[in-house]
Amino acid sequence: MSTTAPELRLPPSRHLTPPEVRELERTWSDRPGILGWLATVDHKHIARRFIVTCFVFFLLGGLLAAAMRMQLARPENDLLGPDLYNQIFTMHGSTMMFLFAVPVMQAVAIYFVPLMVGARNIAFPRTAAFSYWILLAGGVFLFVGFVLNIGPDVGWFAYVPLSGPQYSPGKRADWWAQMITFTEVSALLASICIIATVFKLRAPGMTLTRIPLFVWASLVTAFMILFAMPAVMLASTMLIMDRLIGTHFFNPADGGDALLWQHLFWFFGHPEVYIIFIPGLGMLSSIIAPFARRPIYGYPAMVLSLIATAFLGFALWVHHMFATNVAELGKSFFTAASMVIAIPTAIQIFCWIATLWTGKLNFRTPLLYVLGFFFILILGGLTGVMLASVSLDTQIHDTFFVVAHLHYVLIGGAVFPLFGAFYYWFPKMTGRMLSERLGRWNFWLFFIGFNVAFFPMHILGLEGMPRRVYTYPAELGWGTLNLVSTLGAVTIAVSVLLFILNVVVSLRRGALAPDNPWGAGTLEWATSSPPPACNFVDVPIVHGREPLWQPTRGPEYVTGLATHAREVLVTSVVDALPDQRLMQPDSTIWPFVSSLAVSAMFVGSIFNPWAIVWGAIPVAIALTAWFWPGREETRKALALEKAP
Amino acid sequence: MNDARAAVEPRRRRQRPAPADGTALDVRELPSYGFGDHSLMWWGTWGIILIEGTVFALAVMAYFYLRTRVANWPASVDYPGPLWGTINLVIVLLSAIPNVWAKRAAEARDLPDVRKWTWVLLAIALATIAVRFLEFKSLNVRWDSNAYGSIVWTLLGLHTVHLLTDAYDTAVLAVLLVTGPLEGKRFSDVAENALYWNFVVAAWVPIYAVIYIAPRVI
Amino acid sequence: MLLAMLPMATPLAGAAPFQNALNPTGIQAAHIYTLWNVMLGVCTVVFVATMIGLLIALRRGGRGDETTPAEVARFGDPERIAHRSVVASVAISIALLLFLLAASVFTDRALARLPLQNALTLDITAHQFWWEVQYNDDPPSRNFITANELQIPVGRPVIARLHSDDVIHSLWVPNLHGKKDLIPGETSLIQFRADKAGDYRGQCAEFCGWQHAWMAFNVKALPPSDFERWAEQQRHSAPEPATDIAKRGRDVFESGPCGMCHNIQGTNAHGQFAPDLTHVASRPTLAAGRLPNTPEHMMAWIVNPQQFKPGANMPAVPLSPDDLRALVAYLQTLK
Amino acid sequence: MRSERLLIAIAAVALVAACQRETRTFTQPPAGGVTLNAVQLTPLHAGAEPPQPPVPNGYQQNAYAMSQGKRLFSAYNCNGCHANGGGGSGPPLMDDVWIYGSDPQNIFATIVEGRPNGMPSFRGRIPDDQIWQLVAYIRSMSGLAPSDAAPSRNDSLSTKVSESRQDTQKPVQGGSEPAPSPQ
Repeated sequence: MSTTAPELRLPPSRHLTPPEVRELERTWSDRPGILGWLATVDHKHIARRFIVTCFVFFLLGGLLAAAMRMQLARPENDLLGPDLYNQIFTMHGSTMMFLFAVPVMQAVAIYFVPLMVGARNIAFPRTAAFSYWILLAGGVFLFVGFVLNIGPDVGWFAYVPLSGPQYSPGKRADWWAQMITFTEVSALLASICIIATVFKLRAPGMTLTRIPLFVWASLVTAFMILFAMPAVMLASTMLIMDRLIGTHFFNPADGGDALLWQHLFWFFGHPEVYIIFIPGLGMLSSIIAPFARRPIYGYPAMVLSLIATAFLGFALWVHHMFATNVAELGKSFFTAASMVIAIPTAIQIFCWIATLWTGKLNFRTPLLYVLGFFFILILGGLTGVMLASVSLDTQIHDTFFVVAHLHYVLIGGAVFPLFGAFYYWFPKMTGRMLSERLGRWNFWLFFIGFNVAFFPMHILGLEGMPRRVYTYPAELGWGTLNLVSTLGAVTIAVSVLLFILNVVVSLRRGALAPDNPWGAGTLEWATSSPPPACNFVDVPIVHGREPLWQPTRGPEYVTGLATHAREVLVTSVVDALPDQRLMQPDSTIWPFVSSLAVSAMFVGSIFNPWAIVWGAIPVAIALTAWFWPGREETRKALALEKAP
Repeated sequence: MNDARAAVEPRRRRQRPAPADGTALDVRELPSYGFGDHSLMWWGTWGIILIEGTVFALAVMAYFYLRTRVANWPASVDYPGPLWGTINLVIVLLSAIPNVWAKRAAEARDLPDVRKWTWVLLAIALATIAVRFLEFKSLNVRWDSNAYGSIVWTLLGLHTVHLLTDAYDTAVLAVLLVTGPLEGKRFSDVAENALYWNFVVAAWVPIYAVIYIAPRVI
Repeated sequence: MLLAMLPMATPLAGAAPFQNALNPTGIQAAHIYTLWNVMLGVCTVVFVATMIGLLIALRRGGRGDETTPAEVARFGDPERIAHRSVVASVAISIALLLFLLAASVFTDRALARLPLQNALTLDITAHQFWWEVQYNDDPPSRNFITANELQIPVGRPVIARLHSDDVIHSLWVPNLHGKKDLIPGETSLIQFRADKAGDYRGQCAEFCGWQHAWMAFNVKALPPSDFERWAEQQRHSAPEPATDIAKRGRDVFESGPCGMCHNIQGTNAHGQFAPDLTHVASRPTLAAGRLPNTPEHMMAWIVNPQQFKPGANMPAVPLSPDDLRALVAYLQTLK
Repeated sequence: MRSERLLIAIAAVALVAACQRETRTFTQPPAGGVTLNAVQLTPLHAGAEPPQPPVPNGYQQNAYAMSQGKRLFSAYNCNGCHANGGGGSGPPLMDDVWIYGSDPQNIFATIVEGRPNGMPSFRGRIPDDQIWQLVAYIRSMSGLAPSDAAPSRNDSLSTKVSESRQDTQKPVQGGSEPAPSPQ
């Protein structure tokens, strides 16, 4: 039954004639040509570009990392000087955090949340498009700066006063601060799209208790972004103002304070870790269910754990500041909080293990990545518990131990699930399967290379090697482990090359993917691979948590949505009862144009504060044109209009 | 309106009624827009409000954090002159009334009233902006004289940005209501614009307190 | 692989005894080391246990593929066994976390309870990229200043007030204690004690710019009597140069660029923007641990410091070969 | 096609500007032998203009050089007489008036040679590259340096607007030496 279920909802439609289906498809498709390409508001196209762009930044960040490992491979190496090395590790951190980890998770959400909730498109599709273009602009901006020797060189958390007006001459620090602005705008807008989609565009019958765990994770993450990112935006704005117009936020001599920066930054920076980590958890749940041939054990516990993690994530920022002289009592509180947050994650891990234990396992590449996650993330989580202790932290803080820890949690907790999810969803996105053989090579090389590269760093840190040093003296005996680590890094590079090879080859010659190659139970597998422009020819009606696995009772699909207009079905927040036929806007170039205008304003403001003023004029014009309704569209809308 | 509908009528008739076997759920009679939490844009607006509310809250926290770093506050400058700020407080609070009327008119889909109140609101917004520039003059401190000046200017600046954006927003809406093209959805746009203005009003009260009262009492 | 490498921590600890958190030679570092061992033990057990659980799960779990019917019946089933085992595991995790929390808090208290009678009080100021140390004494006339080295008496507690002259740095001597940040505009305190004589290495642990990597210093823990002898000698001004070449060297120092930034007690070179050189010859290293303190290295350093520490504030000082030789000869007399 | 050329041109300009502004030229030892302040010994000369010493590249538009100059300006106690450029017993440096000329060479010579009534000679006390850094900074005090490279405020009590926000003072020859200081 579970295998026959998907075919029920495939095109050809169950109620539309073939010409109507063609019209529906035409209605939702992009206009042809380069302009049509720039004007798309199809969440699948936006997300695909998003993912590819983020992956390119991942590769660039990886190259920077390789450069660092080369420099550190032996003591007193003179491959890179301190000036270039400082730029490189700052670029690496900033790229991976702001241009890869956060946006790629949102990108996957932009692609799959609408599909998993059975919507024909994401909410506010033009905003989603703008969010992509502005992130692209920010990334290009950062790397152009790097090429022009304006690469930031103050570390990815840019502590003042080093990043302040006196100790960072030139524009490098401003460049970093403005890159933050770009990426934050992108992340915040994408979050709004995701929240609205989850709350209002779910297929009828998908009550809150039937939302797939990945969608829950994306929703929780989106809310975390809403509350976390403003902190760093405020901080980086203060930094720019200190540097450009002489404010004194971080100037102790004039009433400012250097620690204000650290408080604001880490109030964002720690939730950031979970903003990256929680979507990974959602991906794991999506993968484990089909590969264990059963629903995830303990759905309510999983959801509550996600939410608990999100709340606790805002209560631990000070554990990044244990070496400063903040009050000791406060420190103990943050120790407790930092240890408590391990519990929700533990709950989820145990639930997954229970799921595997009681399931029928299908050992394919996605599941391998899940198992890799278990090994790496648990290890990283445990070192995290160590770092939560004030006194132990004073020894390992700011050493290579921390470098090891953060890579264990971020690569283990985000990148491994992401790769697994990529192998899992690639057939849906492209209509072709990835090669299983290359996939296994890719996984094992990555897994082994990763541990060889990063495990020794724990020991290096305990042996006194601080992070962010461009070289180290031979007599301290750090050479061997650093060399080992560099070899591991090379292995990772090989593995990533295999991955690229796998994608390129499979795109051309990969086996054609059926609609539901893994026999999964969630809605994205109910439509064709790749999905049609309208996602679902017949908007499905949901009767359970794993719709494709469970029998349907009562109505199975929605009729009455226009085929000549982009109508989506809006449902109620809790019970997902049909509520509205909302006509979505047509494809438009204005989000792209607006992103250009906004970028011009941001870049200009680095060189002259007044650029904010005169730069705002084109922005206002572009946004007005964006909002202004077209006559043809309005006529369509009027024809379909029904007052509430 | 009717001729417009007539133009599309044939296409809609092409859609056969839902099959009677109970496998289909027909939604063609559902409304095509709504107000409050029925409207998608209402959720979008709330998203923006949450983000900007967080920024305000953090800026206020920064204000009090910086206050703890120095002995006397405001450091070596006069208190901000309360006159214009208070006037602005009054204007902004009063503006809540026409704002409510605009929202009601929108929900009643009463186009003439919606037009009227939108223009009134625009006028009020412009007035507050004008007063706001006098406020900057009466702060008695420059943004670059010390950290106190920096944070006060930032708070006031942040709120001013909201006045400007909402004024522009209202202006565009007001013009659109006159020129068209119009559809029912525009009424919910007006309602959401009113919601956003309520946020700008609500935000000004604590910020006013921090800028003008806090230095005198802490 | 993990289990293979964990033990490596201990043998490798031997490799570099003079900058190593796993080789405590002071009571504070010892407390932290104990906590480390507790944490390492507990975490290793937890990790191994979870991995075993996972492996069992993988063995126990049946096999299937994408065509295997999914067990949706699970939706109704309370799954008692799974429920019990998950609850049990979570309970154990919570217990262990509470234990670790307690251990951590007790360590904090132990660190705070270092007995401080007749402590040696220092003022340590960090600069890009070197350390300035002032030894406080009673009367203050007996205070003295040195740079990039710390000599402390074994068994006597040290209270250091930490300042920064420019950006945030962090003071870290892993063998003696954890790190503490030096933050401009604030004064922080660190208290430690060396219980074993020997040479230890400290290093800046907060990224502070181009030469963060070469901002190190030496800590020499020595018997109290030797310490007093050293301190007494540090209080003296520089001796009159005995030889002609040394005299010429001093003239070069006073009349050349050196005196603009460096200070030598007893000469009229009173620069305050670089390390005090009154006893430079008595120090083990040059340029904050960058070079061993030998005449050859000193010459090389003076002629082209940027070759060794790019971005440091010491400029290349062009001197005629004779002047250079004389200058170094003089500096070598400053024991 | 033409737009491509335009883009390339813009990129080239940006590249040059950014490089001049951003490079951190850590001082290198002078090539061959001793050249501690080898410039003309006196501003006076008979007959034709003698060749001026070349101004080394990468100082006048360079942010790092100017920030180093700013550091040295207080380290070498130029503040003692010029008081943050406002002028004290020495003439102000923020204004448009230049007694001995505003060209880098003039300022260099002023520092090396000293001037009557108070300005001491720093010949032999400051290496050339540091003097050029001081020169670059001193010019920025009266807005003669690009504002995107000139130093911003220091982390100290704000006494005046930073060099980067200082509007350009068009140099005029003139002013007079301060009165002989009573010693």
